[in-house]
Amino acid sequence: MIKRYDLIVVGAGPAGLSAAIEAAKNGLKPIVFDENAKPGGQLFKQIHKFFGSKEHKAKIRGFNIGDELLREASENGVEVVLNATVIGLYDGKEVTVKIGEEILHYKGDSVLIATGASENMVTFKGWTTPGVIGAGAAQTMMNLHHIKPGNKVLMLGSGNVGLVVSYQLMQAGCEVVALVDAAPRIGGYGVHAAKIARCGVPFYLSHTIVEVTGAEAVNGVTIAKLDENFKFIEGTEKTFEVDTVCVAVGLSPMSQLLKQAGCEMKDTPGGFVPVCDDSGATSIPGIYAAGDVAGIEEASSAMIEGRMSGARIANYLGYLDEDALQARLAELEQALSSLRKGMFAPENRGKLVTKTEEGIDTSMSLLEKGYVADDEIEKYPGVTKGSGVHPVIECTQNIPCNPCQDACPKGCISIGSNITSLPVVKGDVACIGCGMCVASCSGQAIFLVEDDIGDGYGTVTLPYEFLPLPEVGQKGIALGRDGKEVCKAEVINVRSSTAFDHTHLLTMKVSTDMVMKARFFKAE
Amino acid sequence: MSKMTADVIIIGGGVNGCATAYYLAKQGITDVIVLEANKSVGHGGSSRNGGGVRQSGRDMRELPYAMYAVNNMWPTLSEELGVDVEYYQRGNLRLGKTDAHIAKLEGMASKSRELGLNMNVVDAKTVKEICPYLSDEVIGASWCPTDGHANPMLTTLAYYKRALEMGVRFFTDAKVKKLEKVKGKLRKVILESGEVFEGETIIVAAGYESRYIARTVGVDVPLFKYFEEALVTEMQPHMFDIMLGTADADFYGHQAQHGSFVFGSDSGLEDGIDMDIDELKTSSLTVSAGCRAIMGYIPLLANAKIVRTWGGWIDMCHDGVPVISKVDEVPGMILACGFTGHGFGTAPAVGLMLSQMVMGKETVVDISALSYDRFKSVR
Amino acid sequence: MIDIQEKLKEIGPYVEAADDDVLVCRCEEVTKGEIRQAVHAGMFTMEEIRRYLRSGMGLCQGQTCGKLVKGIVARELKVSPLEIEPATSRAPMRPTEMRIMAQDGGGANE
Amino acid sequence: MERIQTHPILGDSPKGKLVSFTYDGQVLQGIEGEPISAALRVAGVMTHRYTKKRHEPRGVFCAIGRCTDCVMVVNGMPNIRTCITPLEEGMDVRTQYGASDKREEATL
Repeated sequence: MIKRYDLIVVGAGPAGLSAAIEAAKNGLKPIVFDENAKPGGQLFKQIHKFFGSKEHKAKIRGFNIGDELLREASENGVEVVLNATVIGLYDGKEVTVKIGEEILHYKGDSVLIATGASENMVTFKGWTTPGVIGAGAAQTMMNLHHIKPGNKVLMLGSGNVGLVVSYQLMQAGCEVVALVDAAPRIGGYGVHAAKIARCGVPFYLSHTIVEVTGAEAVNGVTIAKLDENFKFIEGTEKTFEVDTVCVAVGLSPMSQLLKQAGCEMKDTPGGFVPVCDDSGATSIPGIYAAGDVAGIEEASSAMIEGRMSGARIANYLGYLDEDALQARLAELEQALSSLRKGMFAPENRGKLVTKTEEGIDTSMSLLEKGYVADDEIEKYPGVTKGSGVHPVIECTQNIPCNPCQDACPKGCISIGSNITSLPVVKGDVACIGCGMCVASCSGQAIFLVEDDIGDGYGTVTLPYEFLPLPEVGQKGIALGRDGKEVCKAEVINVRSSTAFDHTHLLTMKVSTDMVMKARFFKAE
Repeated sequence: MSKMTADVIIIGGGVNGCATAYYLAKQGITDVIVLEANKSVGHGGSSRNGGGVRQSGRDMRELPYAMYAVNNMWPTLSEELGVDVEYYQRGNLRLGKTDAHIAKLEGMASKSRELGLNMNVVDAKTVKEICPYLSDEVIGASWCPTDGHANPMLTTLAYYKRALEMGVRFFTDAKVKKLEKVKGKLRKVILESGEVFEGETIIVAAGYESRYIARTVGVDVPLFKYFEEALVTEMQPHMFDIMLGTADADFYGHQAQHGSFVFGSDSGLEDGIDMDIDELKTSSLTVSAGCRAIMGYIPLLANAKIVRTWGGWIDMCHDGVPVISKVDEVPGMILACGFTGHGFGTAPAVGLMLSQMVMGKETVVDISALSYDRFKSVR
Repeated sequence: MIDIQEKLKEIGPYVEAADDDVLVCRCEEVTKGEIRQAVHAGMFTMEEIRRYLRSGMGLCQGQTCGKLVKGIVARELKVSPLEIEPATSRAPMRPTEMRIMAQDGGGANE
Repeated sequence: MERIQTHPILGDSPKGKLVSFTYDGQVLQGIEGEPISAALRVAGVMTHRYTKKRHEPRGVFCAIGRCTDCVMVVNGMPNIRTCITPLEEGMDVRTQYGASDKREEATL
């Protein structure tokens, strides 16, 4: 007998698990298959804090969100089968699954495909040389298998993946020699770029790889500047000695199962996706798609999309009435639409947004070099001056994120009801220097500054997520936003707390005139 | 757009259509148009078959031209077309595991020998000498040393490419809706999209869909459609170059030049398939059934990984051999359909003969037995 | 309807490029130049390119090169990549051993 | 490349059981259950195979079993994706040439 389930979910990532949980909460009996030995999809490789608001699990690290989802799935009776590779989706909503040494046939009254995405690639001379890897491969090696992908790495791609993985490479102890992108502007969040730039990683926009060298393994890479027609400009070549080149040039939906099943598909600039409605219903009744497979977005969106599909499927199979479905969808829709707001909203993809919602000029230095220039930073509402310790929020792009506003026990920070607004520091409220805001900022863009502690010195408190953790009394160099040496610095306080979730608060003493410039500490 | 009239219009950009176009052009007739319904040339059975270039086991009505192709055309085809079509003439073993199998193979072999084909039944020991990788359960096989295999995708595209180079015009995404006669002679080809082509001679070589097209001028061929599947493995170390089949007909195939193994197989449930001709969906059962069959004869392939499966429609003719003939009551029409799943290996000969028919020449082999009007009631 | 001869005239002859030697399909080792030449030989669809060159037919089944090949074909044909239909998707989604594939109980689990 | 002993976010890396395996006959050690490719990378092995046509070296590329560039001959079986195949005690891992562990295969 073929095994039959209310709902078969393919892929135990954020979308698939969320859908199964939502369906199970409505009384369905879902089964989730995943080809990997561990569930959670890419969440377990994502060690950074998520953006968004509370409902999007903001400021929680990806792998912890993964753990939460798994717990919720098991509490709700979702059956998750691992090392189970779905190899085909056939007529009659039948899937064939390779489990162990056999092929099992399952039929679902509904099937949800949540297979996620795979990495895009670009070709260049030497791109097949061992040592050229996908950014996902780097993440897998360092965050799942605990090995360094390489010692000296060049990253190609300045989207969020390229930026986040570059930072993770540094956290894993690798040196990132450069971040390169053929585009003229950084594609990902400015805050992600800024936290790499201040560590001294140079950005090369409008550049790409000419050649990777090395007969048996990578030993170097040459990049060059591109003209408007994306042709190399002679004489602009730069060569780096590296053992690893990491490629992060976007993702494509892994929609093969949907195509095999005969779902109507459409080709979009973002990849080959099923034609489906807001809750993921494809052209074949009972077959749904959620998460990256239906269009590339962040994991936070995938989780909401999954919930929407789960509710929709519960309605399709008669477990949830229409009114209840609509109410639930409306709630989820709102959460989803808030994530799709701001400068990085789908409709702004590829566009240059020249002003913030507040009417402030976008920092071109941030878009082209990875950091806001010293003379631009004071334009933003989170950057204020004050006597005594106070937060300096270097958040300059409208992105859907607001944990900082809840983090301050004194209510110093305000974003308001529009989640993409830039945070404002209220001048009339006294900062107690607790640092909760610093640790809560997923973009690591909040600093505590005290201009004058006497003797011509001030302090800067910054988020620090590297090892070894500097010790109090340690002397070193303060680096500016551009990663260049600013002045001498001495660590005067290091705070760690469970509440900070592995973000340490490092306070360094610098000369008073440098408190608005020094943003990173480098031990001598 | 180039003009839409031609001396010859070929409906169907499969291996037979492309080969015909090529042989016409080679003989100087370049005012030829090929209409392919799909966006890709060779979308149908021409790219979906197992690549057998086989004479053994053929009906006596088609064996002569199958042999003509093997003797006179296949060995030089790659050179002629300028594309390596991966032709290997290393023989065909049809394997038997039971006495009944051997008896069946004996019958086939003796019939073929009568027509001059070198085909014998060999014992288990000889089978092992020819192919040491086979199961000990094999007790004998028929052996035709002059059979072989080629790459059907490359062969089809090679004919296409050469015909293009010689000036033949190809139109893809050009699905024929109907044919029309003008003054008693077949003349017009009207597409679903409305375009009208006109030709002196119109060849219908469109697989099963030939039936729908021919019907529009009152000609019906007793075809039925049958869905069959195939699979291919990852690249494997080189094992053998022969073509394999079984008396039980549970699989057939070969190791391609690339190293992968290509096998056709079935689940036994094909008769019950209810699927539209435009759909090409594989079944969830066939690939597994195929693997069991293959491993029953070549146990060493147990660890070879399947990378892809596919299926295709076969234009089965009522009596198992194709219709390759002019249509007397529709002057200007030539039918070439009903190849019944074994049309690839004969395509060079069929293409050549169709070109000869167009030119009013005698065909290299007499094929009058393949006439469209041979079907008679039996009671 | 696509008039192949007309389209071939429109796109002009194949012209050698500096990066023709760069591999595109890693599994089957197909170069950019081979793909570009195939287009000029009349292979306009992903299906034809695959069949003619084997790109995307190897172990990974085009998961790495599919989009790249599409881009090259589109550029050669002077159309948007969105106009080039991706290659088909076929089971099994991952390479699967025959011995495992054979163990499906004929479709009757348990 | 080396193992990450302690990670600023993930903490101490789990201590697994050390097992021995052979790489082209040479005895190496790795952690039981980690991908074969991880153990090889730690040992400095970057080249997993040489391609059939151009005889070029290949190694790990996607690390999740998709691209199949990291295949090797494992326990006599070719085309094993080492990035997703767990390491076991006593495994025989060999460089793959073309489709086999014989160097000639890549030059045929």
